[in-house]
Amino acid sequence: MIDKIARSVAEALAGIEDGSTVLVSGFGEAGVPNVLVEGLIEQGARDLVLVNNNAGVGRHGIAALMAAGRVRKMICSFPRSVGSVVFPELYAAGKIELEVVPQGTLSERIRAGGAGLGGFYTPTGVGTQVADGKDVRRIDGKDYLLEMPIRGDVALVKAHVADRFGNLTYRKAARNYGPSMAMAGRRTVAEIDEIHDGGGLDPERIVTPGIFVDAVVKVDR
Amino acid sequence: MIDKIARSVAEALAGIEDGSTVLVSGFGEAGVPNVLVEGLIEQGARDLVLVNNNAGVGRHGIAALMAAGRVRKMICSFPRSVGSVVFPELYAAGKIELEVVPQGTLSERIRAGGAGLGGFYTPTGVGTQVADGKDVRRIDGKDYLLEMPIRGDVALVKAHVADRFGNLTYRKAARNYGPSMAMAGRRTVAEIDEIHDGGGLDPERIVTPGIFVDAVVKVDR
Amino acid sequence: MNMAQPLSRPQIAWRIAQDIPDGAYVNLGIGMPEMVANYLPDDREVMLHSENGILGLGPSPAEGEEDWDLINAGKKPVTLVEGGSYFHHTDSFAMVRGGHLDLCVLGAYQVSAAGDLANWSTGDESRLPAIGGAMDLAMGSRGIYVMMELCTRQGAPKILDRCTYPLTGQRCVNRIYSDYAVIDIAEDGPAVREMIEGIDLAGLQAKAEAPLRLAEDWRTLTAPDL
Amino acid sequence: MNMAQPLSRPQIAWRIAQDIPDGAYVNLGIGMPEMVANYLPDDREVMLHSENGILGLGPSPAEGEEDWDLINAGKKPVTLVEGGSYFHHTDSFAMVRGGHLDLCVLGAYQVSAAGDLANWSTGDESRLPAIGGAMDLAMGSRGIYVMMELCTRQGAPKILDRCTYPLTGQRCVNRIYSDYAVIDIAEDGPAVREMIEGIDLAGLQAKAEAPLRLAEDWRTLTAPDL
Repeated sequence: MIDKIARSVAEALAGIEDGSTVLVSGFGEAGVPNVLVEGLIEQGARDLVLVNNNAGVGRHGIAALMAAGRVRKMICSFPRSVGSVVFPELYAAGKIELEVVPQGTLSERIRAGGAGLGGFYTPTGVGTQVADGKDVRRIDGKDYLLEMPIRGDVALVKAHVADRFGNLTYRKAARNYGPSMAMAGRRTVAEIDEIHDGGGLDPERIVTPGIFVDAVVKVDR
Repeated sequence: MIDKIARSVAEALAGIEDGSTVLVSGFGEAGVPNVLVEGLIEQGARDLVLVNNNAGVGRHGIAALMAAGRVRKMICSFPRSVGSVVFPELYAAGKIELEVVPQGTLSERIRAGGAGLGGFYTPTGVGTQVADGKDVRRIDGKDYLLEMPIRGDVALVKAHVADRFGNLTYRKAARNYGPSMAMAGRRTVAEIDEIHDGGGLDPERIVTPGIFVDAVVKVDR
Repeated sequence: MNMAQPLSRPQIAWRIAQDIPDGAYVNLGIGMPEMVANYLPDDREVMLHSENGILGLGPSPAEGEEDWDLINAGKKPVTLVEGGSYFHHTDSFAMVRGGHLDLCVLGAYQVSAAGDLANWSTGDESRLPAIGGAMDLAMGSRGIYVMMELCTRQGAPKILDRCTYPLTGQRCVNRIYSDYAVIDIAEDGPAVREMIEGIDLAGLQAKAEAPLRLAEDWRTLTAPDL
Repeated sequence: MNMAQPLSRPQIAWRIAQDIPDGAYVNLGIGMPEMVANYLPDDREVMLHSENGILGLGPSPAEGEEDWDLINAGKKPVTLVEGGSYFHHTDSFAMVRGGHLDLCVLGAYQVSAAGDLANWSTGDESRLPAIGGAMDLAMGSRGIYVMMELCTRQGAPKILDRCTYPLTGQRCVNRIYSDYAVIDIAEDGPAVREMIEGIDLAGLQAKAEAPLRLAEDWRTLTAPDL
């Protein structure tokens, strides 16, 4: 029988290794798997490559993970958020690497990882610093950059409702990076608000099919 | 005010030009916009490049379009369906071109067209006839083929329910190529079973946002 | 001679809003461009896009009604209008890059005569590099309107022969709405479509490095008091 | 000497079904492999994938209950099990190509010693070329099981040193389930894991061009009468 509902955060996060690439969903405060990120601090894996839209705010969540010295490299789109304090300090001190990626390219690279593609050509960033060192190819009279896929050893996503099959729905704009990151994680763990009683979710409403999800953990909202 | 509900098939299909690339959704009998395809025969455009999973069955639908001599080239994945009669005749007589594409590559190429990408690297077809004449690139120790996007001048898709904003839901496996083709059509027309009364569809249930849709036509199911 | 009275930011926003057609799909960049939403004429239905997966942004919620799962790209709480939809980030940028947005209104540090845009970095190495969605929006939208003052606070022109800051996108800007003028980036360079009362081409040129010309059908730029 | 009694197709399907673990995500290719679904043990929950956008294929509907919006990749009406989902074609092949399926069972014209698969074309120029989803499945699934008879109806071997028909995929086959034997494609070539009573390695080798070897822990291949 398929039952992806984990009894604890620790169970869901067991086995994450040092050096892992960890995808963390969320944009602003929407769709951030805060409890899973706290669990990752507990879990203890270090030397991580973290992929997130931003680079943390305040001293909680991924900022706390960075403050704990667990993150070797940050791949993100916008590390300069209001209230971001930990990352700028570490970066200025040369204690963390940074790869800045245009937002659409970042999510497309994650999708490409999940979809088994080797890379893709995008017009975004042509003629800018983003193009430095990248293959440029003229296709149909227009220039494109070659961008490479991102796969996560682990994806931590925040969803709304899950069933025992790992099928997920999201809530409003908290969907953001969740569906693409869920596809791209070799192991995907979802933090959810609610477990759907009575079997499977409405198949027409499912946003992330359970095939992409390894474990779900219900948390108090 | 946004109102994409067309009063007739003819209105929805007005202006399709000779030489257009036309994407037509459907897999088997599921998700085929039969009424729109009949309308396209009426409309009269010729010298078309048609993109569909198959190459028609019987003498109706896209087979009728081909029988009427309107199709210059067929891009599809599986032209050898049971009951396919018109295409094989035309192809044997040298009256129609054929480009056969692996099914996943076909839908990914259509998505790439809709997503503004210049192409992508896929492992599908490496070391096969499909690779002939294509760029092969070794990425992370594995070979990939470069595949190019497909955009449609027109996309004809079959959906289930629409609202006046052009938002679409689909029914079961009739979804198939609809969402990707809707993205990839410069003009996208959807044939639907039902118009949603009272404003917008539930935003969490929408599969194709109205931005991808230019006109919807209700037909009798 | 009248001293020319430049438009305020709300007035620039109002002016842009008048040019957004009924039924358009539009992304309003974070910051100044967000003000455009306040001035969309009531008789037009415009669908506002947000990079984080929303079509159909509505006005800010009443205090106490905020839903932090419903925020815009600037991370401020918003609402959803009838006909709006949610989708994931990758689909959202497929909309952007695939040319599905009719218009995008962006702020700018600099715009070149050829329509190059610089709006993400001043090249200041002491600041963290942060791109966000700007490059995708610049390269993907069918039309790019820039909303800015003609000069920096220090009085330096922002319409240049060539951008000196790192680029966001090449040859992407279609039109600039500014405090003194509305300027098209035409094939042959910037062409003034509208300018406010009390200034002339020479006066405008003093505020731009790149050579400007007057469009044949240029008009006076006006906006209500706001 | 007993005359070896080869397995029937239902028996091969049964044998494969025993090797599909609880909770697996599996694609059963059109045709013969579809029979595997009939023999999945009742105590296992296996999610069957269909290329046209379904996870959780259930049994055929009762006559008169067919829903032609719910068909499988072979275009036959199916049902959906609890926990199943619908998604679009591109997402469906993202599952396939992205390595999300645990197993795919495919038919084959030929398999090479290195695990190359030929199952889409016999190279007959008079037939229309038709690929379908076979190449994506062959290259994308984590495990590829082939279901076939060891020889063609004309008695020609199908396990070859090199495929002579156009390839579907290179080095993709992990195991062959056949009427006489279960054969792994190991690093060093085909290794017999199981063979039916009444045949020996020499007897199997007579039905294959590529050299076979016996796995150390080989067993007798049995299946119930079906």
